[in-house]
Amino acid sequence: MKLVTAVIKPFKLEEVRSALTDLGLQGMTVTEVKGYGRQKGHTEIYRGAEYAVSFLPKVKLEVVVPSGTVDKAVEAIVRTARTGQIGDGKIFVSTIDHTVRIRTGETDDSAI
Amino acid sequence: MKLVTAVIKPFKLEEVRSALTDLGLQGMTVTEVKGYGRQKGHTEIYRGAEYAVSFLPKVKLEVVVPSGTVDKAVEAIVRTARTGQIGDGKIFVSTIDHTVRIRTGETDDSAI
Amino acid sequence: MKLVTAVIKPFKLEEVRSALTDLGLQGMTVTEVKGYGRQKGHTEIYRGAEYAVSFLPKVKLEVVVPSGTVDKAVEAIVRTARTGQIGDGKIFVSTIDHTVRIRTGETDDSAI
Amino acid sequence: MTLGNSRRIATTAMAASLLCLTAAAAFAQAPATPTPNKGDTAWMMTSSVLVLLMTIPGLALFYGGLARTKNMLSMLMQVFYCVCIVAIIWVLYGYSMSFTEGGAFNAYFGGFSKAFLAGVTPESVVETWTDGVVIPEYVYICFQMTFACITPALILGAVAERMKFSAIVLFIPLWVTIVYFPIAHMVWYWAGPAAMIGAGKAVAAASGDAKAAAEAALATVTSNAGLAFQWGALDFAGGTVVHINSGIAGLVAALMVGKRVGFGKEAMPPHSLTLTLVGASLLWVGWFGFNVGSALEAGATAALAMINTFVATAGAALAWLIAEKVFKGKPSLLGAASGAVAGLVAVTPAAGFAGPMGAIVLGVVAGWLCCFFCTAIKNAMGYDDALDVFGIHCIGGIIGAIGTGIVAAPALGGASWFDYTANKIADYDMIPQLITQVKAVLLTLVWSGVGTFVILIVLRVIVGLRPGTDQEREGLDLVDHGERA
Amino acid sequence: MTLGNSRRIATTAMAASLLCLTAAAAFAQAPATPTPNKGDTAWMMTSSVLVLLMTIPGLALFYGGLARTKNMLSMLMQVFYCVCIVAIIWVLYGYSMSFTEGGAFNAYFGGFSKAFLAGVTPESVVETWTDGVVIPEYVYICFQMTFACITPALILGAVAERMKFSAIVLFIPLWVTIVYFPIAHMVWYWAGPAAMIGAGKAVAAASGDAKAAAEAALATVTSNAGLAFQWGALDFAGGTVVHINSGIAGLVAALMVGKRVGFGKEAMPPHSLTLTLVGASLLWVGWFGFNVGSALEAGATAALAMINTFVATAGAALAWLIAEKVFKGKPSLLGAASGAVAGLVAVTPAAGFAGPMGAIVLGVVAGWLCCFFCTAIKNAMGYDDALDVFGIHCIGGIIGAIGTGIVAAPALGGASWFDYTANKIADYDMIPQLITQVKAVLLTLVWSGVGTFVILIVLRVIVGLRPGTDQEREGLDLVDHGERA
Amino acid sequence: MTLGNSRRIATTAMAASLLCLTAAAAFAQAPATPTPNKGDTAWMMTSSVLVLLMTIPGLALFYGGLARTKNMLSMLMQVFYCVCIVAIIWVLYGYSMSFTEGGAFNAYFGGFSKAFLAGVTPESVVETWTDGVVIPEYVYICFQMTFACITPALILGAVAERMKFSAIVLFIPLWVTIVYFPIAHMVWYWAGPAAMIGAGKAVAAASGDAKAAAEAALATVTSNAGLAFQWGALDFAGGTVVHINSGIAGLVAALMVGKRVGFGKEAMPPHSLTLTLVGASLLWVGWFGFNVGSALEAGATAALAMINTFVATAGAALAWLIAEKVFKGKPSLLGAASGAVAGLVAVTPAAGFAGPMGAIVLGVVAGWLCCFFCTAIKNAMGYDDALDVFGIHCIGGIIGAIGTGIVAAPALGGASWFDYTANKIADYDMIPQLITQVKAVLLTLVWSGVGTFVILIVLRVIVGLRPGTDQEREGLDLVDHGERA
Ligand SMILES: Nc1ncnc2c1ncn2[C@@H]1O[C@H](COP(=O)(O)OP(=O)(O)O)[C@@H](O)[C@H]1O
Ligand SMILES: Nc1ncnc2c1ncn2[C@@H]1O[C@H](COP(=O)(O)OP(=O)(O)O)[C@@H](O)[C@H]1O
Ligand SMILES: Nc1ncnc2c1ncn2[C@@H]1O[C@H](COP(=O)(O)OP(=O)(O)O)[C@@H](O)[C@H]1O
Repeated sequence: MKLVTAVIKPFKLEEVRSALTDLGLQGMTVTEVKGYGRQKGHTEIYRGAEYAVSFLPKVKLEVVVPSGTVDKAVEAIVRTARTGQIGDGKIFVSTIDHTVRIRTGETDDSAI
Repeated sequence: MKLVTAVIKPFKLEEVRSALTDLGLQGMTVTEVKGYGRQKGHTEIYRGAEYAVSFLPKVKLEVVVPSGTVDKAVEAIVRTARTGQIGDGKIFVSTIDHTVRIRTGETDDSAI
Repeated sequence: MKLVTAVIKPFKLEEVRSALTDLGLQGMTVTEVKGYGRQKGHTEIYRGAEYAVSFLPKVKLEVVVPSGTVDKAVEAIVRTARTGQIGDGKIFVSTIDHTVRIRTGETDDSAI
Repeated sequence: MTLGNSRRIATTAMAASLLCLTAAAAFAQAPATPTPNKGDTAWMMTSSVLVLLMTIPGLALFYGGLARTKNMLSMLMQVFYCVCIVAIIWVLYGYSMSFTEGGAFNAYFGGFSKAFLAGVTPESVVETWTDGVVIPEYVYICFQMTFACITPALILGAVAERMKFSAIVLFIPLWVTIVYFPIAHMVWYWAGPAAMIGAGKAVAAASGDAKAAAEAALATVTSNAGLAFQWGALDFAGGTVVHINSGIAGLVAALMVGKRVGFGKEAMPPHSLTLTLVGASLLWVGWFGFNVGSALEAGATAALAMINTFVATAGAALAWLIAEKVFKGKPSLLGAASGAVAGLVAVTPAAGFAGPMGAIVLGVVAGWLCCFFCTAIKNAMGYDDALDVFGIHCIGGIIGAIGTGIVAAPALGGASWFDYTANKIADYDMIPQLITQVKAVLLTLVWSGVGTFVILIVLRVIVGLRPGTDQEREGLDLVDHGERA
Repeated sequence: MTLGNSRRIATTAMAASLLCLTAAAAFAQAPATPTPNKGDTAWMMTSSVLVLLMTIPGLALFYGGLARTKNMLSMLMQVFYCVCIVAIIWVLYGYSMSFTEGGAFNAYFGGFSKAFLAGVTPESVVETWTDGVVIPEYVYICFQMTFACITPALILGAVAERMKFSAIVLFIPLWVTIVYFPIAHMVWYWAGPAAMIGAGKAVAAASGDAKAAAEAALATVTSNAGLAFQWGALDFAGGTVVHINSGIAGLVAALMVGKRVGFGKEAMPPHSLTLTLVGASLLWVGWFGFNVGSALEAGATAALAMINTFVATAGAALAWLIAEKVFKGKPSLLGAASGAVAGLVAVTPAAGFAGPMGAIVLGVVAGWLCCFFCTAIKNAMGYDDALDVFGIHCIGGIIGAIGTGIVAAPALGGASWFDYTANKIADYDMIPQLITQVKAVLLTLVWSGVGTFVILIVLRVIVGLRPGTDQEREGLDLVDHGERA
Repeated sequence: MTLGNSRRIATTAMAASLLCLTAAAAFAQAPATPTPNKGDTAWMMTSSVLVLLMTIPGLALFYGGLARTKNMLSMLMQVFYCVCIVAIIWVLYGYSMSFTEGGAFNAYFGGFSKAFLAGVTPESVVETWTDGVVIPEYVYICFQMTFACITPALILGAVAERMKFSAIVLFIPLWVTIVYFPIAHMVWYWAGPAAMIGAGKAVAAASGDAKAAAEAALATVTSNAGLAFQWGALDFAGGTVVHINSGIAGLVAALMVGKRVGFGKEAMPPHSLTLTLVGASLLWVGWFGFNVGSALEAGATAALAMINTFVATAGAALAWLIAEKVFKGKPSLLGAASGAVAGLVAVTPAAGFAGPMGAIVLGVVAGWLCCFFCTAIKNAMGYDDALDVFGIHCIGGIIGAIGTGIVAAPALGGASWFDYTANKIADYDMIPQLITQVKAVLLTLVWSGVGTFVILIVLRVIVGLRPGTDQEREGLDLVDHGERA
């Protein structure tokens, strides 16, 4: 199995989720994160104090998929999360050795 | 070393944590996440606007353990996090190449 | 490519970030997490109810780097995040199989 | 004397004052300049403070909580700015445009004789609804100022989350000048009780040739009033001037500014119903200044307005909850808050005319109809009145305006109105009164709708109304103000 | 005349009025219907608004902040609903049941002669504690309405986070009907100053056969009062009616509804002490309406109640902080807020009777004992009174009720009470007064405890009191209202 | 009679009262003890409540929102504690030290004759600014208590996020005793209108030998006042006593406590501008109690103070926004809130003296200068006055104090001051008045600066002022109070 981790723009989450569901992926986990990258942040001024805020709100989506589904999942994310503007985000794929569904104790592919 | 990642129901965190501590695991990192899966979400209505909220609050627990302890850790999590109802969550095991304790610079197993 | 995950003290984030930027690493993702470890938590009392809070606020920093840069990145983090006191945190290095930049579709090293 | 010329106000104020006047008659033969009763002054100052509380933080939180986090500060800012700019304009020329004689255009707006508050001193007093009862003019100016401040702020909910601040900065002063001051003048400006009663008595006392002269004098006095006031429209605390006015302006603005980016596709749940509830509560609390203060004195009419403001609101909140329970399955906090505001809006014009049971009925009807409007009808129509300014303030205001014509009837426990020219409580005639109410509603809808449209057309050309799509996505807090909530 | 039959009220009100009456005597020989002083009316309207502020958003935030996020909106909703439903019931029959003559059951509850506010007009007035001083009845109805609204809302803290909304929807109206209106009648209903003083004077003036008749007349007047009032219990602003009443009801409800899922095992820290502090501050602010308004006029007793409400509260907050510092090491914000509320509760019955130094002592004692109760004793007993309604309102209320018997003593700087039948300030006799105070406390504990128990038994059968375990885990916001905070 | 000896107060109060006195003359020949007008009492009670609202939750939220999350509760706690401890001290000896005759040191502070409020009863009254108008002493004590409570709380913003609670616990009582009570006495203590007018008339009436005696008597009366009052400084509602005083104390405290850990290196953005805006709004709302209540009656001067408090604030907020727009590109919510507070501070001493147009100008100037100070100058100097207590309260206070000397001029629409010894409105002489204003400012700066310095030196030795670095990093909420926001 593979873990597909995508860091995307928050307002794209719903679209990405439904694209993945369409692929038959029934589970995913989402975290609110802050991203630093090419996309520029902004400046905040509070009275005299000026702060350059370089971290931008992003959403991190983690989905564990059977190895065979990785490419379709990545493609679906790229397709739906893309706006073409700086800051669209990244996808990272890594390997999961083992998976367990807590409720049933099922493991690996059947646990996803 | 292995990274054991468990996505569980929030109110189970304390139980899981103490089970892991009992195994002698002295460190872990926890993130509030939102999960999508078989467990159904709910509908929220604000005046005329209806929203199907499919993401549910979950807790993601990450614990890096020596390879030999993985099974015990997984077993402890399954045992304590299980309620038997849909949405109990998943455990993912992956490989960590290298670990460093920032304070001391110790590495690998002694850094956990 | 490698994923370097560092769990550090929140107020060290800015320093670590600029050290990594100095290495030429132009992207990273940050999550607010809670950590459990050797560093002791505190006790909160609300009227009669006493709670031992064992989780402490930490920041998790994830940066994907070309394999050759891992050591420099780890070193930079250790150097800047260290206060020498318990709770400074950990660094975990793991392997990323594949990377995609959503905006351009570039992959692997050129996507970081 | 025709109906159109009569002057109307809650009768209880006068009834009480008549008692006093009788009692006082033995001591005071000569008509001296009246001095304010300190109890009245205390209450009117308290009322002014309450209406400010209702606006900031009340309305600001009510609206802000309903917005998304990224637009929270912009919502607060817009309301706060609105209060500040209107307060200044009010003393520069707004008060004068609203509450002085306007010469040739007196039916539509006032003049500039009190611009910069010229001639007003701490000792200046103004008449209330009761002959012989006065309050310090500065207090009256402050009280009316708070009404001018909150009305344009109400509109902001309709265009929440997407109208850029620079456009709002210009919109507010233009809108109060072109729409609010005239409508306030049309509905509230009149010659005052002393002139009316005096002229009425002169007619009654005169005979022969003198009769015609006296009647002419009376006609002059009665026609020295705003258009809707001349018609005899009943509006105790601003159902037309404040709510229908801002409600229709909100609809026009929502249509002209357009829908929010992502509207209908992305979820836009309120970011903090907690703050919305705090806002709704402060609106209720502050509305006692609004409605009860509109009695202009701490007397019997004030007492009536107070109880009505309690029970109509409670009734409307419960009605909305029941509707939600029946049609959606769950009574919601936002429903309770929305219902309460709908009830407050509806009881505003009726507060000093209805009896408590009539007020409850009025509240319940407003709760149901506004709920129906903000859910079913609005969804069907598809416009993006973000925080339901039209559905609550305009619809609720219309229900209140027309309902006032009904519940003011003594047969239904109402208090009727006081006919100053006859110096007695009027015999109540419901059908003509209802027609008058409808006319006043239409006048407000047209004037405000057209005025708002024209202003926004102009602003769209000059500065533009909206930020870029990306900026709107980022949120107005950062884009307009460089801050985060 | 025995102690049990005498009527008691803060003396200062009368003292002031006596001066006025003397001064007025030269002008007014015939007893005319008194008209309200507008300063009194202004203050009583302000007070009503303040008590509403104290409830929404005050109490709602105080309680809501102590709940967990997932139950925040349910807490706000329950309080808001409570205000709305009780306001309506109050004008339908609650006011009548509380404040009219009740025929055969007059000692326990009133009648229905003013149901639907029959016969009340904007000009109607009611007597205050001072002979000849009246306020508009509508204002009095509003003021008392706010008391009826907040009392059942206080109970909700005891069953927070686990009682389902449908059960609460029924509980509130039943509870005010069966418990609140009767207790309000028992403690506060009386014939009024004019009747009492008149009958007293008649007895003094009569001689021979007429004496017996006059005494019988006096007995009729003095027995035209609620049970506790007949006993001569001192309760200035509602220590028994509001606080002991809701406090014991809270305990009974907490026991019958049962503990929260996870109680004692899972951490349940307050989700926002910020909001709790805002709530506590607004409670303090609004409590001036509650306590000072209970003087029913803007006179000397009001001034006394105001200073007492300041210093007792401050003293109690500091006392709780000191206790925490000594026993737990750290003075906490929640401790300060809890102490302040405990002080406010304790000074409620004493506000118009104690001197400022007595009030400080009363506050300090309440701060310490309530702290001891909410920490040590409660933990030992193990019941789940979620937000300490019993520990603060019932215990604080009892301390206040009994403490009032002590600090009212002129020897301790207190103001004693006014004996209307003798038309003078009473000689203070502490022991009998303390016994009376205890009797009133017991009456309240028993009536409210039993009444609450019966209502909940019935509701448990009909609709059930709790959501399912999973629903409770998910949180009442989503389950009951379909919303998130 | 020299300028230094004259007594000054808003003229409008007197003008109104003169009318009344004339009217009353026919009825009342003998000078009886005046009784309070209930309208005045109602307003002063309302004002006291408003000033409490302004402090908790107003100031607490304004400050708390600007702090970081980890210090939120500590900020709230410090303000709440401050209110409680000062309220108690005020009735123990603070009121006496401030408002009684102080024997040999009468120019600097009062005596202890009213310690524990000895001799004060519910019927006690105090004179206002108008001869013959009195209010209940308990109400006056409460009103002044709220001023004593908020002043030290203002200082806390300067040392926010880094002064340990145990040090604050001691600092507050010491500071009010050594700094606040004396300054309040110096600025506000005087013999009262009756004595002044009486002595003045006696001089006018006397001739020959009697003249010298009468003049000596007058001198005694006029010198029975605090130092700044003797000088003839104009300070309507506490520009010196409250704002300059707390502002300079804040600066001294900020310097002595030192910078926050990480200051200048780490970002320290406000954790909730939403709450800050709520706080700012409540400050504005409550400030009407502060400024208008300082008229001590519900009369013409109160009306003037009310309108000035509206428009100066609005003007200052807009001015700050314009400055931000011009110099930083974006008008911010924090700017609007800061500007409003700056305007409120500046109009405080002028509220009853300026005309509305003068008040607007004063507000605009204060908005601009405080903005300039809190951004450019503060950054250049590098001290860590965390929440800009100095930049807003001291600078704004000085602008107000000196500006009052200008805008009070009748030529500029001001109301001049009332010369009690001559019993008429004074001819206004701007230059000497400005010199007096500057003297009063300097007196306050020196007394408060030195006093604060000495107290902190002592506390630094005894308990220390700061937590450890790690503790400061962890946040005061957990370290000092064991709680989380
Ligand atoms: N090397 C990296 N490691 C981890 N996260 C990264 C890395 N590079 C980028 N990201 C994440 O991706 C987001 C988008 O990257 P950015 O450089 O702004 O634009 P783009 O996606 O167009 O290249 C960042 O905000 C960050 O969260
Ligand atoms: N393939 C997946 N990848 C990542 N997270 C998953 C995946 N499947 C499930 N999850 C996480 O596990 C949680 C529980 O899954 P769900 O399907 O609801 O029930 P169950 O655990 O009983 O199978 C989800 O809310 C989600 O956070
Ligand atoms: N085995 C582990 N797996 C995951 N996270 C860990 C592990 N051990 C420690 N951590 C994280 O590192 C943080 C610091 O660890 P701690 O033991 O407190 O101090 P130190 O870093 O000095 O060893 C913890 O709060 C936790 O977030």
